[in-house]
Amino acid sequence: MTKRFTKILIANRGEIALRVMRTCREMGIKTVAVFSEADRRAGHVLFADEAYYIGPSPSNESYLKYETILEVALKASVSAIHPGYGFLSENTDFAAKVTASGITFIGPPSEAIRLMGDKTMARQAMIKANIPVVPGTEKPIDNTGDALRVAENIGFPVLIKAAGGGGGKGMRIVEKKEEFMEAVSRAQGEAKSAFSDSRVYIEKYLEEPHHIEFQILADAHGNIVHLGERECSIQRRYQKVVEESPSVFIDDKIREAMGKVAISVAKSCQYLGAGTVEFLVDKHRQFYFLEMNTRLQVEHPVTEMVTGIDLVAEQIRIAEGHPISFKQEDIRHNGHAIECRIYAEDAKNNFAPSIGTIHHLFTPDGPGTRLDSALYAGQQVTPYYDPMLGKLITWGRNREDALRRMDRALSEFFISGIETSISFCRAVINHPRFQSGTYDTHFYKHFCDDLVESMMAHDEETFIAAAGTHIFSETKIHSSEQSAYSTASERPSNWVMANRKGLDR
Amino acid sequence: MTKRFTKILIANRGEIALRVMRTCREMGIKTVAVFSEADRRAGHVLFADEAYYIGPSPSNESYLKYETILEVALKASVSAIHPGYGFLSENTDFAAKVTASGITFIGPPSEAIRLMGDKTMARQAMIKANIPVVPGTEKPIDNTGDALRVAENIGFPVLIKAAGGGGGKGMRIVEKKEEFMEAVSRAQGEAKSAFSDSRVYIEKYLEEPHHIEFQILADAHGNIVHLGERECSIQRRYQKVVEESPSVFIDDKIREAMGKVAISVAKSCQYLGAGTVEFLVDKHRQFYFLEMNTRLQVEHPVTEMVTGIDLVAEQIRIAEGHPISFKQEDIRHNGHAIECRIYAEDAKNNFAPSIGTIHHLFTPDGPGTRLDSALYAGQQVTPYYDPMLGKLITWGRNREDALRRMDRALSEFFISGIETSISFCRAVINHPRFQSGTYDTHFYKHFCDDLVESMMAHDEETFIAAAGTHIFSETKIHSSEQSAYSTASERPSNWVMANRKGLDR
Amino acid sequence: MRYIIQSNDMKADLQSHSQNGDFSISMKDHDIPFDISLIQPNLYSVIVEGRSFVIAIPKLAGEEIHINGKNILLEIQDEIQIRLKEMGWEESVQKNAGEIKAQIPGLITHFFHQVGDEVKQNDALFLMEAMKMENEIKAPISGVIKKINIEIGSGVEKGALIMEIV
Amino acid sequence: MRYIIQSNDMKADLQSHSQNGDFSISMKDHDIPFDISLIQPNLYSVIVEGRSFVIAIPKLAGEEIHINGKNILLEIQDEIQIRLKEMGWEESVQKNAGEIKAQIPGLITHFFHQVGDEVKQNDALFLMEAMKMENEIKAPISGVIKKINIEIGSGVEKGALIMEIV
Repeated sequence: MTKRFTKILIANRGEIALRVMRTCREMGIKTVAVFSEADRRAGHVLFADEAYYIGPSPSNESYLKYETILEVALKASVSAIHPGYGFLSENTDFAAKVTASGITFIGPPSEAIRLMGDKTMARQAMIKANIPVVPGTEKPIDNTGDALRVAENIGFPVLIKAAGGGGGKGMRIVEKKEEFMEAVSRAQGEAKSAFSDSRVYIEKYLEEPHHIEFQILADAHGNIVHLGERECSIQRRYQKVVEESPSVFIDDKIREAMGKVAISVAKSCQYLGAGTVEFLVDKHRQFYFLEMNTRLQVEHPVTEMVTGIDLVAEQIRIAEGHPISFKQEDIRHNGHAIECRIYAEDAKNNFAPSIGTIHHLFTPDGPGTRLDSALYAGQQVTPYYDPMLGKLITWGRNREDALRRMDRALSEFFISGIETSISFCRAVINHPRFQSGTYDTHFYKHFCDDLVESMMAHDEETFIAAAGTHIFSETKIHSSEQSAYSTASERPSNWVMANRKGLDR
Repeated sequence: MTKRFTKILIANRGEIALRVMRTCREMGIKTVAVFSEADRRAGHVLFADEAYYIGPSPSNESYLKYETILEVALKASVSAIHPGYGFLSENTDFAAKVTASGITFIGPPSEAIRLMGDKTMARQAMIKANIPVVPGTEKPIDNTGDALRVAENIGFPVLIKAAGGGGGKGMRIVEKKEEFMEAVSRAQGEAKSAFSDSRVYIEKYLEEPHHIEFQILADAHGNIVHLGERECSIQRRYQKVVEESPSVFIDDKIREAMGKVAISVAKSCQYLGAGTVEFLVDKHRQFYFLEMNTRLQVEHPVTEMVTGIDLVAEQIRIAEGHPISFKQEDIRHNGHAIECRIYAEDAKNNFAPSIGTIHHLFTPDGPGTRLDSALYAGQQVTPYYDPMLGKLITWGRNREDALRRMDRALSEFFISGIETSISFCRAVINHPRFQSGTYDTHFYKHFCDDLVESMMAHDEETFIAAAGTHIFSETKIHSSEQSAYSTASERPSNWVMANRKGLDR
Repeated sequence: MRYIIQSNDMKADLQSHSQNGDFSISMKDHDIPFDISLIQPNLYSVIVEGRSFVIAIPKLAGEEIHINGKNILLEIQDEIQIRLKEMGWEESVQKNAGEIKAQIPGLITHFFHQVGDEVKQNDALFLMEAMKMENEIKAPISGVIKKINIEIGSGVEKGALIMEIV
Repeated sequence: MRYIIQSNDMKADLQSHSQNGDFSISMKDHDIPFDISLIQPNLYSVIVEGRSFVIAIPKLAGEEIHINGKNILLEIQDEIQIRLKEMGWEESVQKNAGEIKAQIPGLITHFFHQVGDEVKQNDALFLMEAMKMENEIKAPISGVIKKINIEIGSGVEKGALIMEIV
């Protein structure tokens, strides 16, 4: 039996709330925004058909306060709630309570969220379902002899990780069997002094790993499809920065194998809606299940651009009880798409978050260019939430076209008043290793100095223009903002100018 | 022998100049803008790598003054000039002089421009090349007996048009032979009194005509391809308003036949570059050559959205001497695209042009949405040039999706300070005849009252919100722009409000 | 303050209230709180009974209000104007209504009438070329053409008085 | 006016000239006319020797200039500062440089040093959680930690003095 949604509450903020609302409006569904104190003037509030206040600025008093959100949903008589990503999107209690109150939760059943949210449970379930996971010990090991046996089973290189804590303390990569015993005792020693716990895990060490994920959709009629992969290996501090599809690293054969496994993962947890199965792929192109994200992913537009499929529309139709609007064999992957995440942060200053008011804003547009954001000039960027301002996505007939287009689009993206990662993204896009497609998850770690340097570079003309304009603005001679061009006679050509020489540098 | 362009001057302004520059930048080609006095702060000047003043505001003292533009091109050492559309794009002298000065003109040879620019010559050339043209007299007729013979040859209904002038005076549609003689003498009488010239043309009257055009590309290696059609029947005063591709009116068989004819037209004039062959198609799906536009067309993005091909990039590559980057059989038409032209005009007030400063600007974005414009907040719209502000294009997997997306995108397009045709476009898009696809070139004439009415409609809540906010802004009590939400305790829910009743209307 | 507000086919008789920074209007004793926030100069985010609007208030009186992609022209009578009207004193709103001025610079290409002709409201008065388009200018009121100040073929600046109808 | 302007690896010694609304700068006797037009408050379209730039000048001193998608931080010495320097009088630019203040509100989660520790410029001082991310704050100058005003785990407002290095 299918339902027909007439109004949807989006339990989220910023770009993803606006993204979901755009599709709702295209489907003739009214949209309800919720907002915290800091977000009264946020873009998602302006765009929504209805908007309700839900609490003070900190997330745990507003966007995470699901009782209030549910109360709003009931009073506003919505048919369904879309959780976006982050916040309550993977909260099993919320999903269960929404469903119990007679409102449709646009996402998988709370059991699937719970299973995939617990990494150990998920891993065990995957092993049971014959899904490849990174080989390693299930339980911490104290005995060095046991450890060696495990390591030999897994095959070198292996990674030794302290069971008692993180932060790299007690972590060791071991290349050969001969080095193993000494490495284990050292790791145990370090672990003991750091966490008062000498136990360690042994895990296969993946060389030059890639983070590649598959988008899947599952409906209530038993249909599950995958929409191909996204290559997400450009990361900084485990945060994705640039994503693309297709991945240049895998070929059609591996793609097909991974796609099948992604579908098996979804099947194994009775999945419903849109989800993402994340894999690690090593330099030998062996792939291992990493985790499943039981929600819409930040980087979903990359898949939308190459398939032409609106993932949010599919989510909504699936939640209404409809089958997926196409079959696996109908999907055509067309061209190449790249996404850059634009953060409010100062890349030159160790990526410190940047807050303030957006003074000037020029957004990129034109062929093959999409910007998912909720920005406008005059908007305040507050310290309360994730510093992502939006996502710029470009499409091209091939990777080179998409890349050149991304560089062009980034070049016309102008934000003043706060620091952003726009020029950092340009540096990434133009890095030779990104251009050639020969990168793995260590890209940022290896080339971070290159990137910062290329980001800071500017030519002499730019320096002179900046300096002159700054002096001009200080001297405030521009009282009359009249055009300087005389109507009576032609002004001397601008290009007839003295050659300039000799910049000190 | 191929060239490699390093710098291109765009001899145009506004959205099309910016459109061309975007592709240049993607191709690593520097861009040179030219600007008139009124356009010092125009969007194309801001985006360009270089910008030069070329004269006072009226076009004939700046954008049409090709000596000045050529002088700039030579001093700035550009490799090529892209003329955009309008202005000098179909000026044979300009094309010839650019070429003579050693700079590449991005467009067809001046002979092709000359031939297609002269409607009579073009018609005769097409008849010679066996291209179907609207049947009619080549020369004015004075003798009523000759007129009848011609009319019988053409077949009824026919159109009688005065040779001496236009404006509908002396124009008559004749349905049947019996009515012809009287109609001719009346038309001749009217023509005589209006223009002192009783001669008339006889032409086939096309019932419920469609304006459908084909995009073609021709390279210097003898390759000519067509990229399918654009349906451009939504017009007002012979100005296109909304365009889409594919046309719902023609089927694959007619599409193929028209595409072949379009290629023949291009062949017959030794065409080079991007061009558009326009046809009239009557209700019986008979198609007739109307004219060929020897330049990039305003509505070219519609074709780009369904084929994924960047037409400006192809123009540039062809001008560099490269072959077209694909073959006819490689072209995949994917989904449906619609374009709305946004004009600075007051649709409620007989479409009077609107000038002024853009105070607030929110542009649409998101999935399948493209805006080609050169707008920014603070920009002045001056009375000197075409009032088109830009073009909004949406893509969808099918026509319905593209249409819903267009309505959504228009709904988030917010321009204040000047009047625009945004709500007029929404009225067109939502008109039942547009929705069903059953429209012809008479659409605007027939439904113009419907459109204006639907454009003006607003609900009571909107009226109350506007009225209240206006009063609020007048009373200026908003001295403190602080958030009204208390951090200490939750404010009473916004949704707990008295029911409101009884609007007078 | 009491206001009577009209636009096209809608009319409302309402009271505005401002207190401690809160603003509301009431109609027939129903109070409607307004949650108004300035987001750019002259641009407001307004939430009324849950509905969210973006509203641009023009700088000049008589211009249209831009609200969620629609334009609304409001006629507003405040307390004083309402009382004057109730006392039978209509303001002469139509003052200068017969002065036809150029809204934009352009070229006058045709007059449909001569001085002394009687015209009805919305009759075409003249053609003006501006922004590459021909525009038909219509009579704002019915009356007699008293004066034509411009010759055919001459350009006019914005605001130039072209003709007068009395 | 004479200025010495520096940014990263570039330095220029230049004169500015304003006359009849025209603005130019000269370097080593070469005059460079500037065509500057305001397009939004604090935002300029600038054409210099044909090249077109869009330049946002920040409202606050010490903030970066935003130019064609790049940020440039300029150090500017004007005529007076140049003369003082030439006379051997350096301004004490580094005043208060050892006061570490919170740039944004956040939560202090870890200190790497104690009062009395010697630190070098760019040594990590403490971790601060803000905008859901952990930020490492580095020493702006070398010196000795004189004071730590905040306890681990406590939230700080923007501008709060966290520690002092002398």
